[in-house]
Amino acid sequence: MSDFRPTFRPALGAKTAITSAEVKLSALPEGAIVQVLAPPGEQDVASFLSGLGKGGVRTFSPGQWLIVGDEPMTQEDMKTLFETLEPRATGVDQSAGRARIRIDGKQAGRVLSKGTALDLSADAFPVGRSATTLIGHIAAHITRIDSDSFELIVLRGFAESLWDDLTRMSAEYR
Amino acid sequence: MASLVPCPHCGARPKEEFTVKGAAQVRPAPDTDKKSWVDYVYLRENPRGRYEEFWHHTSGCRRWLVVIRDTATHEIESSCDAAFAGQTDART
Amino acid sequence: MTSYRLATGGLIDRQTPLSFSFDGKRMLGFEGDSLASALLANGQLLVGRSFKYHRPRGILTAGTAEPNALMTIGQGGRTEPNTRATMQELYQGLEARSQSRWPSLEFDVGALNSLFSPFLGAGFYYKTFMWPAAFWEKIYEPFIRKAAGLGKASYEADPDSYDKCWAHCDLLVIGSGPAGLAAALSAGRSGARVVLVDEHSAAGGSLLSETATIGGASASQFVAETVAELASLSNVQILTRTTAFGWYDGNVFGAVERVQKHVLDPLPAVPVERLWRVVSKRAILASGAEERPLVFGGNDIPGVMMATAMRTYLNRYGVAPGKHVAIFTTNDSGYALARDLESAGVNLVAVIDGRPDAGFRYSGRARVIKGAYVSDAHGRKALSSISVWKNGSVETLKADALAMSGGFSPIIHLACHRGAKPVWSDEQAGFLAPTGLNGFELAGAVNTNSGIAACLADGAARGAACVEALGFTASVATFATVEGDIVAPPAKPIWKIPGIKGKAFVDYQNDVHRKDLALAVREGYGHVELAKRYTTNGMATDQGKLSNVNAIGLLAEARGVSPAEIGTTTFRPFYTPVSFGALAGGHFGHHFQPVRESPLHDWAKKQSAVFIDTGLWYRSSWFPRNSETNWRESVDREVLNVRANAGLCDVSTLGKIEVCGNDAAEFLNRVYSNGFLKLPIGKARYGLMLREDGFIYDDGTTSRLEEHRFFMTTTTAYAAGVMTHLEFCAQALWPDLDVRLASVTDQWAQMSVAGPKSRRILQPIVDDDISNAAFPFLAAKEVSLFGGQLQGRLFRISFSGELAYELAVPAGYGESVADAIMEAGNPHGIQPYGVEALSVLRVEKGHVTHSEINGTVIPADLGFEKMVSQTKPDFIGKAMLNREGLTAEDRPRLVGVVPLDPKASFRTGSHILAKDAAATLENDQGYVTSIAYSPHVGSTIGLALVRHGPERHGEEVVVWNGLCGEFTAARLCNPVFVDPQNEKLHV
Amino acid sequence: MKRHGTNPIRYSALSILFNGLRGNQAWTPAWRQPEPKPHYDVIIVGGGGHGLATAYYLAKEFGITNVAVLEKSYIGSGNVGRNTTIIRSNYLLPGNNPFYELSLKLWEGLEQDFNFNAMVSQRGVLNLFHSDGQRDAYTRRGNAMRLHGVDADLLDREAVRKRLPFLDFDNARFPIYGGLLQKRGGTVRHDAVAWGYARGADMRGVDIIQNCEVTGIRRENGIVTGVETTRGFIGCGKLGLSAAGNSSRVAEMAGLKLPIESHVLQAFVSEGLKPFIDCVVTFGAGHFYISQSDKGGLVFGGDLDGYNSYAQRGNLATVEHVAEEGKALIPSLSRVRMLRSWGGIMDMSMDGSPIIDRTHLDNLYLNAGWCYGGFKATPASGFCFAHLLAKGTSHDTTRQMRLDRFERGYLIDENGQGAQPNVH
Repeated sequence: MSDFRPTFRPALGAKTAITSAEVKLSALPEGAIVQVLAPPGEQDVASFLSGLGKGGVRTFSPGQWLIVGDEPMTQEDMKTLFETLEPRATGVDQSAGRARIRIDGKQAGRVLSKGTALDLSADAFPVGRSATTLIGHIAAHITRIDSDSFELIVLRGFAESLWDDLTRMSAEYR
Repeated sequence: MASLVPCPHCGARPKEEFTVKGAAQVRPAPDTDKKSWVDYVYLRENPRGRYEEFWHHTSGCRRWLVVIRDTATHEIESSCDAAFAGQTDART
Repeated sequence: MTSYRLATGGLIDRQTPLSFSFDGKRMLGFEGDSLASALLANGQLLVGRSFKYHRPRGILTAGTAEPNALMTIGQGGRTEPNTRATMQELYQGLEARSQSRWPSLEFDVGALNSLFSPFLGAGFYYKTFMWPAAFWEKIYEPFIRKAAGLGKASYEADPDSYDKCWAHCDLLVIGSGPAGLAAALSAGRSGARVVLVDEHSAAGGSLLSETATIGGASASQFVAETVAELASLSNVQILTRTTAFGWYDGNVFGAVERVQKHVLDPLPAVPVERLWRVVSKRAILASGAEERPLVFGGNDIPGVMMATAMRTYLNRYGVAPGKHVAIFTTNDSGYALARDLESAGVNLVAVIDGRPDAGFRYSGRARVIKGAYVSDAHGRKALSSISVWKNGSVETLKADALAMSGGFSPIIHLACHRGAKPVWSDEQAGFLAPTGLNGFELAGAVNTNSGIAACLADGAARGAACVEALGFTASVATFATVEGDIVAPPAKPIWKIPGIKGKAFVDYQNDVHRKDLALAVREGYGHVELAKRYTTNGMATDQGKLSNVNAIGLLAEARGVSPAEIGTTTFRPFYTPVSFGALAGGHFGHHFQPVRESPLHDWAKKQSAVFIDTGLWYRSSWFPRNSETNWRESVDREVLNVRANAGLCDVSTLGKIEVCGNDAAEFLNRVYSNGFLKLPIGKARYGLMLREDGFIYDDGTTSRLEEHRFFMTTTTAYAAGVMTHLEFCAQALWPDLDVRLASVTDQWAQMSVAGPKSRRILQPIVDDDISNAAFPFLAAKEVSLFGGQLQGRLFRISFSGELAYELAVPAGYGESVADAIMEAGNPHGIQPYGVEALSVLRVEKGHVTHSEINGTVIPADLGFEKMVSQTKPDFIGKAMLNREGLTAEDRPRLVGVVPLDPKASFRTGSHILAKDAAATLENDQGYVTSIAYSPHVGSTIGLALVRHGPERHGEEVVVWNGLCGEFTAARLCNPVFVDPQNEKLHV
Repeated sequence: MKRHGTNPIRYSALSILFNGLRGNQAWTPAWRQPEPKPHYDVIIVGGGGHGLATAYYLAKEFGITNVAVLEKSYIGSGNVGRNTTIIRSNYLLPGNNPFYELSLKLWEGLEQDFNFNAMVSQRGVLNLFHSDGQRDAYTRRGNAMRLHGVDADLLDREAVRKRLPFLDFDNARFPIYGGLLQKRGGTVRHDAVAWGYARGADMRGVDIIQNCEVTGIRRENGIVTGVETTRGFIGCGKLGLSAAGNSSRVAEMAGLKLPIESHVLQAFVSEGLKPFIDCVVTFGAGHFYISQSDKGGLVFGGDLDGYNSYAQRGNLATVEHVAEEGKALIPSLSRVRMLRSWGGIMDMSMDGSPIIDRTHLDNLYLNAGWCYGGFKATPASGFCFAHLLAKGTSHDTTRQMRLDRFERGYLIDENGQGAQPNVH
């Protein structure tokens, strides 16, 4: 079967961006997502991870981070990264386990506020801040990537439902 | 304040992001007598007033917390990560 | 002799007429009208019938407390019963229908009940309808139910959309009357985040009904200017048509915004209602005060109205209540109405002031009768005259409208939602909010202020104080002088009016009159809560907004105590009723809960799978082929094919958890009842997880991929629970262990390839050697696929009892790999199989699932004694396992069941009785936990939990399903129906 | 019958007619307001449904009339006054099933028995199921009921649709597969139960003492001698605790720690409607259940809020969840409005089943752990607790409801949820 070429199917592959003047919803490429887990008490992991330059570093949970990139990582790169992380942390490949959605626009925060109890005002949730929260009934990881732009990371199995919910929640601004 | 639970890691979050387990008791040592184990598994102080309980931030950081809450007023006195519950400076 | 629209005046837009109907009658109103004002403008005094006596009722209020003017509006799935006409904005095409009357509002047969009223007093139904016993359900109750109830709800689904939103602010201001506006202004100017909500269609509250001026501008002009300033501030959000209905823990308020309840055809993309959860650091309640009715005979006759309501209809809507109006008041506020009526040119018959020493300087033309009471109002469907009682003599005055004002009760509802009790004040003649409400302040009339100037000042001061407490620099907003302000000091309430002849109502909607309350006291139901429950006072749709204080006053008089001693019933959400639709938001119908899809969902779809709900997941149930006419045919084929050739089943929904860290093995050793410390790298082991009480929680296989990296699988149903449990163990029980947990359920598409030909199918795909020697039963490792193009994880584990593998690949490649396996397997006869076939295969093999692991079984019940380590010092559940009840001989234990007649069958949930035993609970031996039609055995087979089960193999029993009238002779047997020696696993 | 208490008017249509014609001035109190006596043979702590029923049956069935019921507030101020009024006996386990069936049988003759119309209405209780697994579980339950002679019927989807065509059969996230119907289940006017038992007990000589809070339990030599109360010390021969959500607090006064947590359960009523739904229906894809009162309000509820609480009020998130479930089950509820919500304090036991048993003290008896099933149990709970108090031995139907069953491992866990009260 070495002539067989396995093909990749993104979770939100069939979704085309929904765009209006006030809010835009788009599926981000399924590149690489690495969950990094440090042992209890390990210090300065975040800056160590940023220093690796392997992608955006998002805080995930105490002692845990996500390294996020638009480009897929090869098996070798992934292995090398995992080895680099040890012993300060352990890596777990979540590239296929999570889907990413981007929401932009003047009403992006308002749309998300229909689902999350996070205070998304710029003071309370500045650019670069991440949090995991419920959006409606679905848990998702939110990062403010710009003043009117958010990145959502959600379990792959829920991605389509979350997309549908966001579509509904943004309908009145289209 | 059982509408919003102050997570020491995430800030105030709504109750539906959490799972409540109940009394934050200390698990007996494995060789402790049966009575202590029955106490641990089945008996509860169930006070009207100050209560230490385990809450899990299930849809957030997924950390287990020890929340000190009043069962009569629902006011939350403090919360801290369960892993550091023994340390006095861990409370928020 | 009726209400009518004045030629001028009001805040309505007379250029925009709106056509609407009431009980089919066409009417005209104007933009800016409420349904109630438009009805009054059309002379429609009679708007409803009361609950018990079906008395004719008219519009009593101009706000949320309206007990009488409840109507049904809308059609089909938009039908809304019990809509308060006073709160419903008029729109073009509105169709309103009256309720609780038959055959018509004008002629209602139910009104006959009035004749029997001496026998229908409070709680009469508790004393009768008991004989003959059978008559209650067959005759009395159906009749009562038919007669009871208000509007009729539709059975059609609601076509409209709803949603929810969170808001965060420094200060929430509830109510936009003078106090609320002023508070929002002080706070808003400081830069604090302010949310101002008001339940009415426009901000302004009582100011919109005022004739006073502020700095020379009309009150409504003042409102417009203030609202414009607030709207210009980016830190202020104004939500009109928004009712704050509840104050919850943590200063979270629930509010509902009626976004499109004032239009005939709502825009589909916009919700009709929006639920707000407002998280506020501080809040100000500026809800005003509710005017109290006076309890005199016939106080419910259409034409009798609250004085402030009459003033609102007059000033805001340009509607006169009648041609000859009387006012009955116990306080100065009645004179504001007197003044406004006269200046609008309405004939004022008299002001009857209950206070003998009333000192208000009234300069109008009308006769003022001091120290007098209206003892009775007269008329049937409309007021015709009133009896005025003074010092024992009665005078009759002709009047077609009567305003009443029994004083004001602060609207403290929300302030009491978190358990604090209201406090009676003799001085204020009302119940006041308790003090010391954490972060919740009162301002304006609810804070016992009277008059516009006082309310403005109080609101401005409190708004500033609230945000200053939060660290903002605020100055107290100031306002120009108010002209024409009427300050009404609280008057001594008059609960019991002398000389009453007719029925004097306390709770209008529920037809509770003063004698009912007296009866309650007489019969021992004098406690305010008992009186409420016995008489139903305060239980109507207005929740006692108008009636409670009067009822408390009457109870106090009957018991000879102060209202303070009576106290109030409990204020609870909802302040005003809230629809299911608003509270449910967008989560209804198919969106009630999210859907979770396997990465192989589309692959299964291509294979024409029939899907089934499993929790939030959709799983492929079976895969019908063209000629197959029912599911059993498909499932039998799939089962036989797995046993003969090979099948592919999507098992991606199993929970998958990566357990890492230096203490991962020790951790697993503590969370499983069997040993895991010595599991070699490259091996999988079946594990049993107990609860701390000793009962089995979940099972699954865990593989050691590296020294400190394990890959755990859980059942689909318990995946989330197991993860939470493991986190508890790691974080709360043993934080000293270095164990790190990552849920990877969604990362992997996992396929079971099962059947004697599975190795032949997989070997060409897997680069590594998967021969029995190189990759024996329970082997587990990372493998390379398609000549190194892809990495996956391969496990030699089997649920079916056949030679089998589970292959996990990154989810995005799942479909492609499944296609490749199907293609590679085609020559070997591979077919997809679903969870139904999987279930048959596992029942044939005697494998358990949560059908057996039902929360009441321990390892020994399922023959897993050996999976309970006797040597480990500790594991979850160990301590509780040796209790008497868990070691008892007669616990139900796992056994197989087969029908004696292979053509016979039985169902899961049937019970097991010994042969010839009577069908009693005492003779119950156990129950069938799973069944399957086994093509291998050629009959239905089952698993059951039966007392002494393992000792009873071969015994004939009855599988008893009395529920379906099925009684099947059967035999207990070994629960493993296929390959009991497990030879197939090791080929 | 010898009357010790009041000699009240017997309630009937005739008495209503007679009194109505005389201006309703002659009605007498339904129960007395006695001063506490220094000593009673039996004191019951808790003037709720169970406590009042216990007193009633002690007097009526076991001839023990020197009894006081002590209530800290007004009678019926606890869960009997704030529940969703459902009665049923659709229980699975032999430790529960005969007891709840006894209760249902007592409901069936109750009103004539205590001469008070509590509007016992056997409108049927229908438990819906939404998966094969749930159907199997209900089949097992229905068969357990049938084995004990309890009525149970398994309805398929079409039979449910015929009965309740307005449920969501078209667009449901979790389609309805069918339901288990108990026709004899139904609803009762809850407050009237407390009043009926109170009146019945009072007329047989029982002292119902309101505004009397127990503050201590006096013990000497391993037995209880009486209780300290806000109205002074009252001595007793036997003490029965029937304090529902406050059980732990009262038991603690006797040095007893219970396998109970107190949780808040919300319930709701809608605005009054013309007849909308004629039976009790439970939603199997959630915790929602609904019925309609004789007055027209839809009465419904959902799951526990989830945390220990002694505050009789609930959380908005739970309210929203209840609304979602309600609309998921009955789409046309969307425009029906909720009028009022309230919270009851549930004595949630560690296996979800009640305790009626003796305690470590010889003359102290416990009736607790009713979870959210206490209302339907009221008659049998009263009867069996009275039996235990009078005879010192358990009634046949409560033999397994022992306090030591947790320690001994004989749990009565209907749902198999284990020692986690908030998920029972």
